[in-house]
Amino acid sequence: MTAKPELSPEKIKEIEEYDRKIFTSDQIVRWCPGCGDYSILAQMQKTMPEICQEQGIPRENVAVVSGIGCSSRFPYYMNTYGFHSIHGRAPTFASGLKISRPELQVWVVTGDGDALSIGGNHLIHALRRNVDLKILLFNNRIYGLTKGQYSPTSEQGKKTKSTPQGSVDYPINPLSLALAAEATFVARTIDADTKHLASILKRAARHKGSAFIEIYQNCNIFNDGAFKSFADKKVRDDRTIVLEHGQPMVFGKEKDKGIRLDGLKPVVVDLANGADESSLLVHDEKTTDPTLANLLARLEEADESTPVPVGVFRALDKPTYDGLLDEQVATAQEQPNAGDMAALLAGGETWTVQ
Amino acid sequence: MTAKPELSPEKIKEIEEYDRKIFTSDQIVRWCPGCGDYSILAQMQKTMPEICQEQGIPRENVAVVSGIGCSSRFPYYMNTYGFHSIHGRAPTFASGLKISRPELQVWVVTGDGDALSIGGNHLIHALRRNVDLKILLFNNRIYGLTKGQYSPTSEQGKKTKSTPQGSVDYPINPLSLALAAEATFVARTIDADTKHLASILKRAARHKGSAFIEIYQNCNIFNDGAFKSFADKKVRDDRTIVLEHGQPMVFGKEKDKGIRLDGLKPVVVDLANGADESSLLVHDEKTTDPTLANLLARLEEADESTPVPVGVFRALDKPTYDGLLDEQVATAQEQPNAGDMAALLAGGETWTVQ
Amino acid sequence: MVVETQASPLQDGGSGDSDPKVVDKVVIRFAGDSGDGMQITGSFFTHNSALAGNDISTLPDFPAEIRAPAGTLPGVSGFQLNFSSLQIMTPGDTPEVLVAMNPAALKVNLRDLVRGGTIILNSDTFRKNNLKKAGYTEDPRETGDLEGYNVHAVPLTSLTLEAVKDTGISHKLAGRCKNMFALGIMLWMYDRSLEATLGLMTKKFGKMEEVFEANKKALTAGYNYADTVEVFTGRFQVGKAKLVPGTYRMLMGNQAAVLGFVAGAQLAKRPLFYGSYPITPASSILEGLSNFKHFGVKTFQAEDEIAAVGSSIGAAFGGAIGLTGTSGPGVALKAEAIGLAAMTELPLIVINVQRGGPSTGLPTKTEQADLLQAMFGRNGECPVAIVAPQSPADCFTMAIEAIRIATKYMVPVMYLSDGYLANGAEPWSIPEVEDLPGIEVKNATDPEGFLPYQRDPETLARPWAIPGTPGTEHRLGGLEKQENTGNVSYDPENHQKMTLLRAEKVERIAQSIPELEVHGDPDGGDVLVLGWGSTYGSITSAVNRVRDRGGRVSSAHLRHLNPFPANIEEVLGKFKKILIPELNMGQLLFLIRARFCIEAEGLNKVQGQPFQIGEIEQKIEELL
Amino acid sequence: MVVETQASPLQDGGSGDSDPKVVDKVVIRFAGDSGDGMQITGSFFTHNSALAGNDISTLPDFPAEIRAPAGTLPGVSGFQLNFSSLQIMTPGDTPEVLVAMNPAALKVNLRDLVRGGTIILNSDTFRKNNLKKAGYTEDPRETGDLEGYNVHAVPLTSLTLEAVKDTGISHKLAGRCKNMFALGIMLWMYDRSLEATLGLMTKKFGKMEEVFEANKKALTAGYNYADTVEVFTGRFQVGKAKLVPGTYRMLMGNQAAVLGFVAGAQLAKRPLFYGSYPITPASSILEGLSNFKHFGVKTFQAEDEIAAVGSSIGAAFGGAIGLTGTSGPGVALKAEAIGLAAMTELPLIVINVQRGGPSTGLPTKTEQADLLQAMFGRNGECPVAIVAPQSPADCFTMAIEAIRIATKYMVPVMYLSDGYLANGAEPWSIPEVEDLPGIEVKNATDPEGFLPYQRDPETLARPWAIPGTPGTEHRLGGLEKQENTGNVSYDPENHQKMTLLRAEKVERIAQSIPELEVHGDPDGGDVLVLGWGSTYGSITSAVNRVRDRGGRVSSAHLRHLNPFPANIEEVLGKFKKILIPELNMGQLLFLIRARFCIEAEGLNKVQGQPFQIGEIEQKIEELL
Ligand SMILES: Cc1ncc(C[n+]2csc(CCOP(=O)(O)OP(=O)(O)O)c2C)c(N)n1
Ligand SMILES: Cc1ncc(C[n+]2csc(CCOP(=O)(O)OP(=O)(O)O)c2C)c(N)n1
Ligand code: SF4
Ligand code: SF4
Ligand SMILES: [Mg+2]
Ligand SMILES: [Mg+2]
Repeated sequence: MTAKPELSPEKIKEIEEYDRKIFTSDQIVRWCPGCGDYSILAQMQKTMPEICQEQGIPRENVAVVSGIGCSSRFPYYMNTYGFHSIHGRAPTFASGLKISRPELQVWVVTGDGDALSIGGNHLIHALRRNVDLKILLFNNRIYGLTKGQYSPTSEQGKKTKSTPQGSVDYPINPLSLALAAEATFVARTIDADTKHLASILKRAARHKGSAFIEIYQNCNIFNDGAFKSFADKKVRDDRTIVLEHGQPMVFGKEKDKGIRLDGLKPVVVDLANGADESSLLVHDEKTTDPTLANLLARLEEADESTPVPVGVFRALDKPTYDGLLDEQVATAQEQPNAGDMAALLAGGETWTVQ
Repeated sequence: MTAKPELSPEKIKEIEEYDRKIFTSDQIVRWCPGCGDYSILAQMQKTMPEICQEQGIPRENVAVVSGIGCSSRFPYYMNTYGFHSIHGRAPTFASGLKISRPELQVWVVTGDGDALSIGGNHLIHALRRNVDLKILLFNNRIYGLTKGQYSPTSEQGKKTKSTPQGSVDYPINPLSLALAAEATFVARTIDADTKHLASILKRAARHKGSAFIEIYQNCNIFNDGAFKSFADKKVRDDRTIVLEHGQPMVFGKEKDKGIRLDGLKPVVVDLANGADESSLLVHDEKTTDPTLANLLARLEEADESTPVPVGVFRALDKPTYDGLLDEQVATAQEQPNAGDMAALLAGGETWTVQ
Repeated sequence: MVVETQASPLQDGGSGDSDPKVVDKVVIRFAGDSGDGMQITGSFFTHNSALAGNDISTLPDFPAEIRAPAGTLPGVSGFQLNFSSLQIMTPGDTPEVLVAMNPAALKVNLRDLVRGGTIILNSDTFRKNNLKKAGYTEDPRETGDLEGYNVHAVPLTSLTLEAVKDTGISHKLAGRCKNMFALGIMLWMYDRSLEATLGLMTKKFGKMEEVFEANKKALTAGYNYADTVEVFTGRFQVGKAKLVPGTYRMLMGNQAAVLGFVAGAQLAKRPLFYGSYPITPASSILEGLSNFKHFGVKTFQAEDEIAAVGSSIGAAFGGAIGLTGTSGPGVALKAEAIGLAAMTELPLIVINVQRGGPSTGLPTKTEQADLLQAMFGRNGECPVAIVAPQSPADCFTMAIEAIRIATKYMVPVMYLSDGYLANGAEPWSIPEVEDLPGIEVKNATDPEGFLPYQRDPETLARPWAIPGTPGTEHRLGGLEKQENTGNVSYDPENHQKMTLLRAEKVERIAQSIPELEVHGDPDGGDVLVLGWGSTYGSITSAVNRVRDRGGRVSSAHLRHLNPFPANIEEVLGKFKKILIPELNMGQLLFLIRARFCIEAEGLNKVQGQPFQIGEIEQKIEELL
Repeated sequence: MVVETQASPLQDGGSGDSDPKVVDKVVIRFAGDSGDGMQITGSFFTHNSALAGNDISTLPDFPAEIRAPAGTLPGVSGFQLNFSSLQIMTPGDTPEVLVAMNPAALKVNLRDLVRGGTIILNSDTFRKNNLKKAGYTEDPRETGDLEGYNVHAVPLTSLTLEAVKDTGISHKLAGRCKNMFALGIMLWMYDRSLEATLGLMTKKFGKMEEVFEANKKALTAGYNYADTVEVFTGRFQVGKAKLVPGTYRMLMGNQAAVLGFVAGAQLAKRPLFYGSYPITPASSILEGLSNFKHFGVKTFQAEDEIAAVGSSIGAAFGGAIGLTGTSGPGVALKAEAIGLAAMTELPLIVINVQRGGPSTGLPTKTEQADLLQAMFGRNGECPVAIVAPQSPADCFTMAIEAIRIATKYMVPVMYLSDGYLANGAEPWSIPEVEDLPGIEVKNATDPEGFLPYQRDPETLARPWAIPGTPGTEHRLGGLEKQENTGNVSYDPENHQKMTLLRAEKVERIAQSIPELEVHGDPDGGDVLVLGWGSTYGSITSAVNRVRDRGGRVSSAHLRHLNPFPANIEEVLGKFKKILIPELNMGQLLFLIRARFCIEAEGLNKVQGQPFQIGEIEQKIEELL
């Protein structure tokens, strides 16, 4: 197992002094004014110092890998090692990087087209392998960079440049997909909810294994207001529910609503009108059985009254691909002939000509 | 909407006379002796006449599209239109064919590597679009054609040529993935259980929309006995449960065991020892809420006593991609200028030079 | 442009009050922030020029970012327009007039302006903040940077706000009308009819009454301003070009391709299926075709380029014209599937709207560097046909030609457009439907003796038997096929034979394509400039200029790259020197040298921009 | 093969009892059903020949199906072995001896056998049922098909069952020993030591005692049978070849590549990362490398070829030797990512074990038809380095060379092997570790003035600064880079400059690769046979044969395809005619013609099989 290098006292001190500026590169940010990406970048630049301090990671051990899309310009703005790769393939570059360098902290930034259209397969394979990557999916339900075609998360019937009569395909639910792909950490947050966003970034950083975070991100040019109906400050408390491990599912501005199970069906109950808190569903992010997380991933589909969950849906401890492979390598390197070049060349059946 | 062409009385008579031979091509079958693929081929050739008769489909309107792999040689042996395409991409060819020719019945034959490794993304997108394809995934949990490397459905720790110390990645569950991809028809069956297999092929053929069928298929050369522990005739009744819509979940040679829910957790109860049949979970393949189907897709993981379900997990009626697009085209063709070439050329701003 | 002869300047225009000077040709560029409406301003002026009878060529220049921060250099959007009483073939090397809506627009575009050219700038935007965003430390109006130019600093914003203040429109919307104020000035300067543009404006904004009123007021105010203030000393007139009579429309390359493929499928009496995944600069073909469902066109926005080409091959298997389109990186992804189409011999057409490479490269810039990829970018011996339109409107013609070749020879066809053609526009003389070429397509329907790989003796095409046809059931696939039967075959001789047949089939296409024509001296001369694709306009213009001076230079332009026209070797043999200008490092040059072993010379430019006529002209002079 | 001089036949062998005839060289082929154990039989004989001091070259021939039904033609598996007292370089054009374990094996292989050759067939299998499966309507022993051959029909199965009946082994396993009975006959025929093979058998089956005993009995019985029955009239002896002294092992191409990449990474002192997706005939490299974790090698079986190359680029970004491997169709899929590696200038190595194309083609057959794909199969101007090993053991050498080039020049390298090299084997003189070339690799670690695209003045390589290094943080990507800073740049001149720099960097590799050597007459002559890759053995052998007859022919072999060795033009210029034999339709020929405008001639074969020496010999004679 590649041991984490010991940090020198100077390095520790250096890390202690990290601030937002340290993670801000000299490149001009080029998103449209008003784009939700700005908020995510700001939270990331603010949170990284804390993450580094908490985990003792020097900045140079952080890498950000992205695909192509508006969102994927992210690495240019982070003052770390970065890789703006090709469309849909970020998880592959990130996997190779992490597997060969387990001591790095590797983030992936991707969009709904990048991760779920062209890149869907790489995403699910990175997740099922539990490669220790932190994957941030900026879901704006549209192709931003190519100027506004519908994406796999766009609602059916969406009129866009490429679908003048409305799209006919059904959208995919990123969280359901991540859960089906055996993701060990699954979460959701919203660009504008900066505090919650920051907290989720920190949780993801702490997780050992693939962390999948869907971030609802407003594209004010091509899909403005896509999440307004629940993400708007005015309605957010009533239309979303913040998941908390071990806590009963309560939401609403007045904390007056709860979620109860009726068989397998979630229903909203009115706590103000006598419903019993003890009958409520209790969130459990640690259960290996994916049923609860699956159910929550589609909570808002149950009926008009069920809210959109945000927070950590699942957080499981499972050995990572990079860790397990590293162990195999370490074990192999204990063999007496490990690294013996002469033995390498002379292996197999040999004979000698005098 | 492209109307189904009326069949002539001669054609109807011809179809009435279809037999297995009609669907058997003149090519020599080249799988290894003992391979599970033979059984699937036999059932398909036997069942197709019934399917054609039931639905009034002439043989020439049937097409079989495959990728690459042992399983993907299937089209050569079916005496219909066939396409042995390239690795992992069968759903794309099939989608193009079906969308442009909605009157055809299009089958896709694929393997666990073909569909879930290189082709995972095309699979989930065909499913989410609900393109009217019947997708048969021959899952032998191994790469057959390339001689025995592990596949995305191989169990962790599997020692194969490419993983001499055992594989470190976690397998993917094909049914969970299909459900996450919004598949409208999801089923599972076993190569050796010929009757059940035939019944599922018929159900799939009747379904309008993407039908996804996982077939456990024994590769006796590279992964012999992969499903023995539950698929063997001797234990099958006790280790599997046959799902039937509207029926309580009962299984066992003596029909003496049942499945009940404990919160969200399925447990096996002993009907012989007093458990009540009315408390059992009742199968519902029509519920739009995927929770039950999701739970069943992993039933055997719940504990050692829970059986492996086979049968139809889900069967929903939802408009298909090909149908909806066809409607848009039909509507557009009602425009007065539909097909007017002169108008096509002269569209937009024009001016005249004398 | 369809020009009858090379006319000399016409003198029939001009009733303007300030005695406009007649000129042959003018190149103007509108430049401003992405939000400043430069594209619409340009297209309004274009339309006006068309109505005035000019020959026209236009080119927009979009920023790479969607909406870079307002006022910054990356946010600048431009539209260049060349209008003339003569035949023109390019949007012009260097603008003579620049309308700059802000300092960034000035900064980005100044270097292209001819020395002594005219600048109209919006002085309201020359504030500290904006100057800084544009990277100016000092006001360029005061530094001498603009010396030698004819500069008109006009407070466009405030004049516009003043002009529209009575319309009741919001302040924000009012400000947006300043492009129309600028347009008004330009209309006056080129002695143009206000009415024509007001007519177009009615169509465009008619339904939004307030907006229409405000824009109308701004336009008129601009016109009157120029007429009144007497600072615009020069007024010019560009006369009618001697265009072939007919009805015209402006056509951008991608739009022309859309029309061409729709028309071609109609001519072939086969449904058109377009599988594609959005990518710059090809997306507008997907968007365009999605509006042609009333012609039975089905568009499929696939999950990626591989699915896009796969779906098109599946549709071709099913009897449709299987069309897929993308740009360079997307073609790389389609390579494996194109090989399958070659092996299964299906009529697949692959559009590549080339852009700057390698890798993601310069997505919004033009280049011709995917020719060798089109030839060789697949595993194994895998020849396909290649065509390349030579001008925006030619994208129409070559689309029909691609369908003809694909269906006649049962072969994949690569269609190489580029970013310059895609967005450039020229007037197109709308053809009569009857004048379009017929495309005869047969499907095999007779089961008697049907063999899926039995070839037509003339074309070597295999029969196209489609699902739904009783008795011709067969199986296709990517494994080598036995001759005639199409069964899988590992036989050594068969493989060699099939490899030769696939190559020979592509070669035979030369039997049905037009011969290579020489523009200039068909009997030979000192220099032949050989080109392909979008460089046609620049090459022809350069050759014309040198010829006008008496140089013995000719040109020939390839629209068929594989196979070449049958007479190409003969043509090349007639000239002492061959010059091949390309927007790449010498790819056609490479093919020509390998094929004919002749020492042709290349003129190569990879700057994301088309050739300037002058660049080619100069190189020709060097060789003469 | 490492042979000191071209020795004449040695006469020092031969103490056999029936007076063996001494011959220079023998080609034998073992053929039978997939389950008949032909590969192991062949490798046992190979090892015995090695111990006997012969020069050796071997080639297995696997069926395309995993396990086609027993007894059928597609189920036939073969192993060809050429052993000699002279220097040999190919497994031989045509076998002189064929061991056919069933009628299908006879049918498939008979056409390759030399007229008058020897056939040993298992008469027990010549039953109605088996004959029918092999497509014989009559027994070929009775039709005259075998006339002119020296046929020995031996009831191998029954003799074997008889021989092992006392070992207590099951009937099924007993029958499987018949290959060893056949091997026993062959050992006797070539006067070979039983002991040597028994020794190897002990290692192989030692732990399974019963199996070992049975095989031993069968082998001995076969040997004794041949010694006794006196039907095998001829007995032959092939003497020791004059090999360079040293310790040898047999090396198959893919195995050699595995060792070479492991060794090369050790020499470069960098970890080796291999991302790959299984595909014939490249899978055994993935399988082989997965056994080298004790050298720190990490293998990653990716979900597809794109993920495979992506992971390797990611690893290269992280400081590893980023290696990925596949065959033709897989390279097509990797094209886009290779472009990214070229743009980001990372040391990526792509192995292409070429197979028959296009499309899925002939997966188990060999071809050299991906050279132009390697050169041009990407969008944009995207040069990469290309190397190609020339023999199975050379796969080792060129692996190290690929690592050297990739790391020294920070450039992607394509490594073109093929199915013939992959599975063919030859003796390899095991080098001393100290004799391997050193590879010096630097990583940038000094933040002072660090710029990610500032180039080494000699190699033009940019610095390789890897994550984890404080102060050299930077961002890579596929958009065009600004010179030195590596920032995204849309500047026209910068794009041209960077395009030229990327090309120039690849050209400079020529400064550090060996010159092209001429085998034959370095000063020139009538014909130069120019080859590349796996045709080396056939070409050199053919040239030697013609030279032995006095023909003024020479050969030169390219292991570097891009760039070419610096002196190539000079070499070519010395010869009157250039002949380029290739297992494709003329791809190197194309490059040579385009590059040097010379009228070279091609000899082209696309049959899924290597050249026979005779084919090249004949063509040379035609040209002389
Ligand atoms: C191979 C390839 N195909 C297509 C594209 C064009 N392309 C760039 S980004 C993009 C989609 C962007 O959508 P998303 O991932 O949702 O990111 P966003 O811009 O919305 O943040 C597409 C289709 C490309 N760059 N490369
Ligand atoms: C692009 C490409 N990559 C790899 C291969 C090699 N290949 C052929 S089939 C296969 C996997 C077969 O596994 P599966 O899909 O499970 O089918 P099975 O043989 O088990 O039926 C692979 C890796 C290929 N033909 N094409
Ligand atoms: S197009 Fe949308 S997603 Fe892209 S930068 Fe602009 S607002 Fe953001
Ligand atoms: S390798 Fe396995 S899956 Fe393939 S044909 Fe043989 S038994 Fe069947
Ligand atoms: Mg998006
Ligand atoms: Mg499989």
